[in-house]
Amino acid sequence: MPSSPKIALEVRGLSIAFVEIDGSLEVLDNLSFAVEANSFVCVIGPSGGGKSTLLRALSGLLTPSTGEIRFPHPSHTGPQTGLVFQKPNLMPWRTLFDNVSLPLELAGRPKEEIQQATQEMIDLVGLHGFEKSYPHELSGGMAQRVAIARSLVQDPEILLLDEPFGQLDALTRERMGEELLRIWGEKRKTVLMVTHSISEAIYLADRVLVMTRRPAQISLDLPIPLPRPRIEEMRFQPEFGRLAQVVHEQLSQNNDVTAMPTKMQAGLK
Amino acid sequence: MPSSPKIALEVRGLSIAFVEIDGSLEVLDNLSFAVEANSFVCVIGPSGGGKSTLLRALSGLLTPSTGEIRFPHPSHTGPQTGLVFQKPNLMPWRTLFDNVSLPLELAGRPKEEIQQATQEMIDLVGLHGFEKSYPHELSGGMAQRVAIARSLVQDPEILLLDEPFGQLDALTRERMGEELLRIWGEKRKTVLMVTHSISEAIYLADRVLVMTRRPAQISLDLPIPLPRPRIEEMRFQPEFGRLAQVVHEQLSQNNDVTAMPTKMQAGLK
Amino acid sequence: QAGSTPTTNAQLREITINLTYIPNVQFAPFYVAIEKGYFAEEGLQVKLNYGNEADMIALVGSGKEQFMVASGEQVLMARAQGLPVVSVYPWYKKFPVGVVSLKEQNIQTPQDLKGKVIGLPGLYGASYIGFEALANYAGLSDADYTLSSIGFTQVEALVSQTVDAAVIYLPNEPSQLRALGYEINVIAVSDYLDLVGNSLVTNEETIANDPDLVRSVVKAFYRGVKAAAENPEEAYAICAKYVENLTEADQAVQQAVLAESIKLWETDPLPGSQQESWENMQQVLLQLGLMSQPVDVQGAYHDAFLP
Amino acid sequence: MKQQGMPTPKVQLQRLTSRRWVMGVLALLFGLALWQLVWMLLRLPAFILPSPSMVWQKFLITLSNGLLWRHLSYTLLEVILGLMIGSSLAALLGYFLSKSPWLENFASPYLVASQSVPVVAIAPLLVIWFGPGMFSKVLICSLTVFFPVLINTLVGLREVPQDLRELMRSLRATPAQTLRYLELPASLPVFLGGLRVGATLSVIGAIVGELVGSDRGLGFLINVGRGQYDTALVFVAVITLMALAAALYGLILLLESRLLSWQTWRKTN
Amino acid sequence: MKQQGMPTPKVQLQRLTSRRWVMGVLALLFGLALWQLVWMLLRLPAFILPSPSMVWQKFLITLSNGLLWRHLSYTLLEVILGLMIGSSLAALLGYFLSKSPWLENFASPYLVASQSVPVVAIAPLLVIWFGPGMFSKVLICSLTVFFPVLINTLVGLREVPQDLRELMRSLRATPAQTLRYLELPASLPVFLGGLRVGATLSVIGAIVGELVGSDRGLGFLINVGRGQYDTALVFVAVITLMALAAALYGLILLLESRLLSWQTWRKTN
Ligand SMILES: Nc1ncnc2c1ncn2[C@@H]1O[C@H](COP(=O)(O)OP(=O)(O)OP(=O)(O)O)[C@@H](O)[C@H]1O
Ligand SMILES: Nc1ncnc2c1ncn2[C@@H]1O[C@H](COP(=O)(O)OP(=O)(O)OP(=O)(O)O)[C@@H](O)[C@H]1O
Ligand SMILES: [Mg+2]
Ligand SMILES: [Mg+2]
Repeated sequence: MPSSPKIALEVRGLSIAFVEIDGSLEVLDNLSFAVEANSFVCVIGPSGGGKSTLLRALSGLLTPSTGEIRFPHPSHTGPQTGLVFQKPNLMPWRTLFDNVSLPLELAGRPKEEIQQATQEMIDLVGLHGFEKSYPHELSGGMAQRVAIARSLVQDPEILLLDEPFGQLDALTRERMGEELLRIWGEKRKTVLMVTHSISEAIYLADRVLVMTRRPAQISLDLPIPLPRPRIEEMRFQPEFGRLAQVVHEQLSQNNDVTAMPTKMQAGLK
Repeated sequence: MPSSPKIALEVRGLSIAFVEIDGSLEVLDNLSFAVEANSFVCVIGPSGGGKSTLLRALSGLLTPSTGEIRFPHPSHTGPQTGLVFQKPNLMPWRTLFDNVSLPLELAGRPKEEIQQATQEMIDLVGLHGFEKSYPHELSGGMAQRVAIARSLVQDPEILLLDEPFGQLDALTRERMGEELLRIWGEKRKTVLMVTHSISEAIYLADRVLVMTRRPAQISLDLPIPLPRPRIEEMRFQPEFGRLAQVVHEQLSQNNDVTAMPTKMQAGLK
Repeated sequence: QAGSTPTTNAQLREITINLTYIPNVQFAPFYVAIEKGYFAEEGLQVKLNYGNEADMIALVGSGKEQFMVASGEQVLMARAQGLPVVSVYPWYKKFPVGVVSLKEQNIQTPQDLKGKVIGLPGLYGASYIGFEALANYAGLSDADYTLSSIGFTQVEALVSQTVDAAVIYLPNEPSQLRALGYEINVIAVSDYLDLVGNSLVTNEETIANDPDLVRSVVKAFYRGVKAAAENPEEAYAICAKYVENLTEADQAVQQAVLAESIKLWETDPLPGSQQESWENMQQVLLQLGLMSQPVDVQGAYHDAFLP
Repeated sequence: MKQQGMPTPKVQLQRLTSRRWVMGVLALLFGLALWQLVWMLLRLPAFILPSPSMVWQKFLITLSNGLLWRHLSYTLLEVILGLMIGSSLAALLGYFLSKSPWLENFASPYLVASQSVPVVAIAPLLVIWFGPGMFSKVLICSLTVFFPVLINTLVGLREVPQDLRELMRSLRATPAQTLRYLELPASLPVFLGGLRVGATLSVIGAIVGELVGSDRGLGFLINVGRGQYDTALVFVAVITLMALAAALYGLILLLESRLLSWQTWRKTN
Repeated sequence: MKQQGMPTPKVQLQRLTSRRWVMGVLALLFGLALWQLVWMLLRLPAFILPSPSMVWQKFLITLSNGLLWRHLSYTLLEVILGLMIGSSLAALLGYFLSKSPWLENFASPYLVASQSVPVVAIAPLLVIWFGPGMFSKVLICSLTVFFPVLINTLVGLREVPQDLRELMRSLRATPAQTLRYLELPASLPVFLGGLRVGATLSVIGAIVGELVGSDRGLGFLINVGRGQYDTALVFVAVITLMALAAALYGLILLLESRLLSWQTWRKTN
């Protein structure tokens, strides 16, 4: 529910290309969009389309080939963006607890605060009892939840989530989505989340951005006018189905049905 | 469509526990089931429940604490099982092509055969044009497709797939599912696949096994009586919805809704 | 403990004398002179320092150090390279290098070395020069024998028959071989030609600027040599204070080493340096190509400080 | 094909350590027996090969008259100082070189050149320049330790996973924090490998320094023994220095198993 | 914060290599200038510090009369043989030790002990046992190379990712295949680090062997120069051996950048 016209994040003419041996691979092509503060935006698009690349650019890990990324109203407390990578990216030598507490340690918070905030997040993602486990002792979904907890614990203004629920079972996934909505609602964060689930996108977001195949552009910018708080039943309302239909069709159009996207066809010059 | 009573894989009283500093973590608890040859079985269950552990045991990477795993009628050509790990597990020093061809190289196949079979699989998963890319140059979904191609290229009798489509967008996911069905149908393989998507499980499988939380047992063994070949429209038939409903309910029952599964509650002695 | 004097007189002038290798009974005169206070009587407090001969020559030659013990050929070669080192006391009357072999080899004269495998530490230094001089004197050429560089392992090489004969330092290896019960033949280079042995060496700068100091050092050292030669038992006892582990080592061998060393020393009366042996030495060095230009050998020694 | 995650890290650590001790003692006894046998069979003269009992007697004598301890303690001090100075300088330089390829390219010719000159060849010079006291020995020792530690620091830092570097960057870690929280733990295994080599070499460094010009230390004792044809003394000195090196090596192994305890699972397979 | 994946590995490789050359030459010139400066300022006597031009002249003389080449070629042969033998034995032993912790525990006391005795101290013994010819030098050289390569082989093999080991097991790779396809490439970076140290040390080994007892080789040349107070000759020999070591080191770096070209992306960040 976009409630404020304040812009948290603005992307203008963003292009990113990777130089390769046999040419250059254009991944993002003149992308422009803005994200309002405190809004929840989902990004959906084909595999290998450039979603992760976009998120990495937004969090400053890649510099754009052209174009710019702006945070018009940066607050001066706390980090600007927090990124959940597509892989869990845990440190194998740290226990689950220490992996979650890492951002707080880096921020130099007092010990008790670290202890308490970390434990809270671990409980939130349902990993109580595994605090002392090392990453190699965790299941795929557990590792992913650790990564989510780690990004939440640092309390950033803008959350960038790259398919955070990809390895979770349906129920845990729904529950994590609810938790995310709750935190977003309580702490008034701005969320930009990549997901492959159309229904998840519609259920969670104020707005869904559908990306085309590489070189990626935004082919659809769909506001989700469902009221908040969202409840399970909405999934079965006709409006929800209609929205899902729109996204699905757009995706199918982008994704030429007769052929899988290949490098030759897409973006390699 | 189970057509033959021949058993490809039999699990009897399988228990697996991990010894930890503060006790032992029972993951699989006296599991018994059999998989008929040439059938397609999906396994569904909560995160951290023991699905990957089961698959690792089936492919011989873990020895059971108790119980046994049998392959009653092993053929003597080709490998018995082929496992797609939950992580892509690619070799960073090999190109995409060489990662896919690895099993054939290990099997000592002639060069032309390797070349041809590998290229075929790469095209199948839609990665044509990326043969020379290194794993770090691939997106999450692309890496996962490489892993799928690698498991298919070795043409094993029993395919063990651990959430192979977790990082793929909806459309690619559907297409990969179709390809899998096609290969399974053509080559008469036995498939045991872990998935988190209820509809995917029902759409693909002859049988869906629903696992409980840790220590995992099979709480539901649901035959899927939908006819083959499966087509898109079936997803919207009432029978499909009913089956989905059954699985969903079973999962919800297993997964106590009021609390996330924690180690203390489950399996830690 | 090694290297300090017993007296604590604050008036004493501190000097360093550089010896080669490590503390050893062969340096007995220095220990005796220190213990008996000969240096102190000259107003000197001596610190003994041990190290590599070539490095020490460089230090003395460049004026960074003042006194050392060095072999004659080193003095000449150093002077040929422009290092102004000077021998001020010809301590050894004989060149201390020889060729040792087990009796059964029946090597009695240099001519017997024909066709033999001869071990030596390396193709450099006093042993190499001494041997080449001997072979040359005996009319042998390089083709007549095989040289084998074996480092300082002559005893082991002889006993294990890796070599037929070995070039050695006269007081050392023969004493040990005898103590081990081997019957040996020794050919001393000095039996055939006169070369310059070990001397007390200083540099021209010290001679010019501080002749009194040189005189005092030579005097005290000379007294030490004499005292040690006259009373080997006492000298040996004194050595025990300076030479680590001496009391635990094989006494017979060590005493023999001292006795053999004393035989090489120039004691009473001091004849001074022999120009002939210096000339001989230069001749050998030129022949071996170790020096390209002859030097004025008279500059290499300075007998004015002898008592 | 053993049960993974089993047994617990802690239990296993103890077991490994104690087994290591037992094997070490066994190896020692075996070596002694062999020595005695060779001595009895070959009947070599004592100055070439003394019997174990002769060496043992010499050991007792030198122990009781303080000779051994005086020289050992001197060498020990040199080794410890040299090891500490050499390895910390190497680690420091390695860190800065790894940050600046420019600097590395400029410095490496000097580094290699400086390391290719054998210490025996320059030790006399060092003794001349810095005196025959402890300083020159510590210097030689540090020089010996320097190179292997430097190279392994460089390699270890290069092997730090790029994904985790990105994580640290996304968390806006300072270079110091990246060092402490990521680079240090991630490069530790390889660094400790370099330290193992360094520790062994440091003993060599000290001994060589002493052999060349010193009136104290185990190297000097070897010289004394050789000069006086006291082979038993040489053996005592050599065995003592071997024990010294073995003790240092063992210490680093202990440190390794402490610091890398999270890695113990690797050994269970 | 640089563009990742850019520029291409190949282009970059060339650029890195050529930049390395330039920097190396610059470093050399810088060193020469410094030397000349020191010489002009301090006006030390030639036997302590000859001027570059004096050394150059000596170099030309020894080059034209064949002296230098005769000794260099001898040392070169020793070094190459020693390096090859020592490092391949070390790699072999390292491989077997890493497979058997039992063996490692038994062997390591001997290994450490054998490596802690300085070569200078045992070189005379080796000369006695194996004659003063090339064999004993090659042996000394191999011994010097052995330890760093061994340790880095052990560390490198331990660092092989466990996930990939499981992959190989699931593909039923034989031990030889695991070695060739996984262990070799995965441990290569650390192994090559050991080889870098080993190559540098091998030169030292050969020189020490020659210093102790030989009538050929650069070490012998140093002895000759020192014995004749011909410091320019010593400088020629020392510089030649430095160049030899630097050439070997450079060769291994080249090998490294070839074999690890897939890693070049690491350097772009
Ligand atoms: N470091 C890199 N070097 C070269 N190419 C890269 C690099 N990173 C990504 N790419 C390419 O950029 C394209 C987009 O990748 P990206 O990871 O952004 O896709 P994605 O939309 O996140 O896909 P997925 O849903 O599969 O994760 C891919 O074709 C990939 O091959
Ligand atoms: N090597 C190990 N050591 C100790 N515990 C382990 C190990 N591997 C897995 N576990 C534990 O076993 C349990 C089951 O893990 P498993 O990976 O089988 O779950 P899963 O069903 O695949 O979950 P997900 O859907 O999240 O991948 C988890 O609680 C995990 O912590
Ligand atoms: Mg992605
Ligand atoms: Mg799993």
